[in-house]
Amino acid sequence: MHPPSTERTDTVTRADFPLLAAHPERIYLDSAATSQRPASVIAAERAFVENDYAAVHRGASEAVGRSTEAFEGARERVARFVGAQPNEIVWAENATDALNIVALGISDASLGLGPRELALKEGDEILVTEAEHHANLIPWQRLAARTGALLRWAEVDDDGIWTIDALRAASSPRTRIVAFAHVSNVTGYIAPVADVVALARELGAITVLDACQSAPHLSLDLAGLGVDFAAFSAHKMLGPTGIGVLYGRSELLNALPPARTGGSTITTVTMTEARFLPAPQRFEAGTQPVSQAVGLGAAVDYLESFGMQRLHTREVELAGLLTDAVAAVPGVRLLGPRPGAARASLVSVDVDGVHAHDVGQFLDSRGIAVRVGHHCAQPLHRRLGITASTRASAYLYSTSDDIAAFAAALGEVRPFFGAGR
Amino acid sequence: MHPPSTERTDTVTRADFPLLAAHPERIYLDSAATSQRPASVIAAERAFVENDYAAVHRGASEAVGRSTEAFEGARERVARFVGAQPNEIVWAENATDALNIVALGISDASLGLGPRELALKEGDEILVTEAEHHANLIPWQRLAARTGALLRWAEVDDDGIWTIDALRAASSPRTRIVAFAHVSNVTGYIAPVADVVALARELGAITVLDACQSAPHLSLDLAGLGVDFAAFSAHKMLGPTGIGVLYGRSELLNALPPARTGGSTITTVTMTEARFLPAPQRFEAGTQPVSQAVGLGAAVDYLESFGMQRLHTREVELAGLLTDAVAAVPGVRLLGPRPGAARASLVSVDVDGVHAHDVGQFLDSRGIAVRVGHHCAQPLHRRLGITASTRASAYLYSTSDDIAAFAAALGEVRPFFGAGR
Amino acid sequence: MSGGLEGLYQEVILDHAKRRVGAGSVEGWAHTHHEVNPTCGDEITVGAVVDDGHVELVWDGRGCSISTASASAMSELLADASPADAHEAIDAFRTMMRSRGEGEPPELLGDAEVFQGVARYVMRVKCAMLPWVALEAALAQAEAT
Amino acid sequence: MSGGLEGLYQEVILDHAKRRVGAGSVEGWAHTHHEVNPTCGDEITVGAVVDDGHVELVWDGRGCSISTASASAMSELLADASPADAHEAIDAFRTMMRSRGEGEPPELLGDAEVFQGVARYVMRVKCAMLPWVALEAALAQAEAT
Ligand SMILES: Cc1ncc(COP(=O)(O)O)c(C=O)c1O
Ligand SMILES: Cc1ncc(COP(=O)(O)O)c(C=O)c1O
Repeated sequence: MHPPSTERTDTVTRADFPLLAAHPERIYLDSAATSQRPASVIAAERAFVENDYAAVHRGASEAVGRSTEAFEGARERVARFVGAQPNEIVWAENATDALNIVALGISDASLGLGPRELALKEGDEILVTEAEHHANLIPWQRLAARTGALLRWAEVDDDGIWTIDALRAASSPRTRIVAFAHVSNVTGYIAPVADVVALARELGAITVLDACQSAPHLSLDLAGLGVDFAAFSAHKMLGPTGIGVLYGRSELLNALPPARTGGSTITTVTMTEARFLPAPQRFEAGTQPVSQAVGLGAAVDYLESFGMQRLHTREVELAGLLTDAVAAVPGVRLLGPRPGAARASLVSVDVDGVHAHDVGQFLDSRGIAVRVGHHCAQPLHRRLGITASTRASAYLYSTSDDIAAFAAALGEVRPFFGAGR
Repeated sequence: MHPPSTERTDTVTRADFPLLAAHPERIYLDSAATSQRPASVIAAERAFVENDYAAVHRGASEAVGRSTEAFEGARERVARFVGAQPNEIVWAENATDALNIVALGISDASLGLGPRELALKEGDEILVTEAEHHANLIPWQRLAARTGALLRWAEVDDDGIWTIDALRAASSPRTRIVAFAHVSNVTGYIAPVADVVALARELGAITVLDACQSAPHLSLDLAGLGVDFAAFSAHKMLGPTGIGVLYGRSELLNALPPARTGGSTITTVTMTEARFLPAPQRFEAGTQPVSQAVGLGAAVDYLESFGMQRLHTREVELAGLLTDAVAAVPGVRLLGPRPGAARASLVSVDVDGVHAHDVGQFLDSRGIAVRVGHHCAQPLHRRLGITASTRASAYLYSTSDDIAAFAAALGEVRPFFGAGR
Repeated sequence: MSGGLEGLYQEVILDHAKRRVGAGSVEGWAHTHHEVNPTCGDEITVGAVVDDGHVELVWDGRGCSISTASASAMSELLADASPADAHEAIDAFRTMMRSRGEGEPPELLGDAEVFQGVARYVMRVKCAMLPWVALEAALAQAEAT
Repeated sequence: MSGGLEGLYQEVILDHAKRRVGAGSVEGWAHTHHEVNPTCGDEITVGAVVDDGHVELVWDGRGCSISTASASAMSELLADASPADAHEAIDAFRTMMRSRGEGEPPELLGDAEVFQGVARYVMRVKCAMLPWVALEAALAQAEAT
């Protein structure tokens, strides 16, 4: 049997998570992919479905009223959680969908289906970084292909890190959109958001923040950061799958044409024309992920009652343990910021002589769930000279024993596969 | 207190539905908007989240394997349920999203981002009906606006019904797409699918079936029907919100470019280009509604174990009771097929002298949930000379007492509001 | 629950819905504003002018008894009011509609105070607000000229 | 669970992953096919010709030990096989990989029978299949000419 004892020394919240509580032997270090749901989130969704479920915004009944209030209440809580107004919060299927709503809306504006000031012309530029997740890269490639705009990118260094200087070097007076991840899901690098926003303002460009790896971990103030759009997913912040969030500054959000259209987005429809409601409704076509919104609201409550400041302190600690664990094993290369530098509570590594899939399989045999692959960031991996890496990522339910078990197992990987013999 | 006793005479399945079981006084006649979830669906989702939850398709671990199998297993069950192959089933946010995937994909093809045979040119025609739900109307209006194609439509008669002749009259040799609802969510009219498919083939046009109101109620054989695309939502067929289904004939689905792009849809990504996987993965960008898929799988199991043939027989009965209930009340106009003609188990009515909102409020005070408004079909209502109607819709948990209560309350509406005095 | 229903559809409301005070054609009115309730497609257009420090108004539209009665009660209350009084009434009405039916309705609303019963029905608040929102916009136009 | 791990990474597999039988450049080969494993970005290209009723093949690529060993074992097994035998082996391998590790592995697979242990790991089946799928496509090209 595998070594880690199922007793943990600094279990703060593990008991709140039914999956982790029911499976004490499991070591879950894959929260950057998707997080576990606490009992309170599962219960909130269930209570809603069993007591108050009815179509939202549609009809006159009391049940519809209760459903609608639960749904809109969740929007208010999410808005407050990220420093936004409720009408700046749009429900999407996931963060990927949220980013596509922006890209496809600008595409429609460029075809004349929206305001001129949002349109891209041939030769305009979209600026991203070489470290982006595919979700914040391919939609911009496609937008460029649709409009004749050009995609530019800040290059990363040998550690996979980009700087504001690299971003500036890739910018031009024709830069119209700057899209970047707040926190890299591969390197854990934290972007200099204020500098990027300042650069974008100088260029007159719109900023789009991929907040997938920051919203779950940092106390966000989107209005304060001054970004124009931001996207994140519930399933990475203790909430359910099936719901993501697009934030947009009210003015821009109301200018953006809805690319996905349908019921509940309109004021008046004739056979030839539709008039759209203001944001957020204009983007919320069809029946929304209603019980999932209620679940996300409960996730936000859980995070707030834990305390985002306390979470941050805890994660700095966990990040330190993770980098220490990696540094202790010979033949393992840490991607991203050097140990000691600021990083999110995750590490991605390349194990010399052993493919990431084999590393992951070995760790799995020790009960440790990590993520292996390119983590939807092929260009970054290619730049780092590898096709895949192994990522361990922690969250508030992670314990120092989890990371100790990871360290121990990582040390056995190369011997097992006979690497470096 | 309101009259209906909480004992029901033909309760077959009401006990399986926690909301209905916990609230015996509630009369839920709004299933065409959204259905209630049986305990087995809620339990399946919960068991998955509490035992097997991990990122799907991403990583090497056993947990990922179990998650992926549950997720793909749901796809297989849904495919079998509607007479399709698993790789012809794409998960979407809802049916509206599924219809938009088709419209936006054709839009991209028209811009040169997909195969020529799917492209629309200026002057090409898209054919719909005047009875469509906004979800199957506005996406085509926008596609027309993007490409210079023209939107044509089959007109309805004074009952709100269109015929194959009306559709043919509105068609032309330039018709490239024919999009229509299998069952109208307002009138309950059942479309002559075979005739429409034959017409579309004659014209060389693609068929898009809005199956929102048929998938939950009829035994579907999409391959047998011969439509090219179809869309439906889980939340109308006992499943969760947050997930819908796009069906596409394998050949066409693989030709359609994905308008929404991101992680998990690709084989190779560079900074300048992305290559997409075959369907269905090419359309499933980002983290999918995983637990919702598992819930939908359980909903399909529930429907199959009830028996779709038995359901149909039951619904013919319920439809008869509903039309009888309406016919018994003076000053109430039934929209759609005449009593006795085939219809889904729903009725929409216009109450002379009382606005639908007021009708709905009155019924709500009697514990009866119906839907009031334009039901996302403004053009149809306008054609019928009204802005809104009141709809009562039944499903397998509906009982004859529910409908008797509806009939009784409907009879009190005009007297209460002093209409026709 | 019937008690609830009668609290919502008070005699005054059903009566106003029939009387339709102030209803008429907006044709020729310089300042009009059109509002739609997206869930039911109900529409109202309010026309307003300010003449010699007094508001004149008219409305046209179709809707449920709540929105029709609300337009009627609003017209009765504000015919000949000063623009300042009209704004004060609009604000008071909005505050009352957000009250969920709690507290005392403001006296300055006259008959329109009966709409406090509507505030308990979240899905109907929009119906009652519709004419007031349209008036607010029409009035803003009238005052801007 | 370690038992499971050793069942997956049997000596024969780790050995093949090192030996890389049949690895080489595909340059100049008339019929090649390229396959990618989308989750990890692993790639393999297989080149094939049919000469005098015998299959010749080569492969190039990078990947995990499972896919590399699978390519190596495949090359050892099928060097000089007839096209018919190659197809039979590909089919047998696919069937085995779908078996979830149950039943007896087919004898005709030789060393490659050890991959039956992989069939129990759903997420790794794709790794083991990758070279066989690429060979199937390259062979189809070679036979079509
Ligand atoms: C006929 C029809 N089409 C489309 C839809 C849209 O479905 P959804 O809101 O689940 O996207 C509905 C339901 O509202 C419908 O009844
Ligand atoms: C940085 C980053 N961006 C985007 C995404 C996409 O999120 P989702 O899959 O929830 O759409 C992820 C997670 O996979 C991510 O880590």
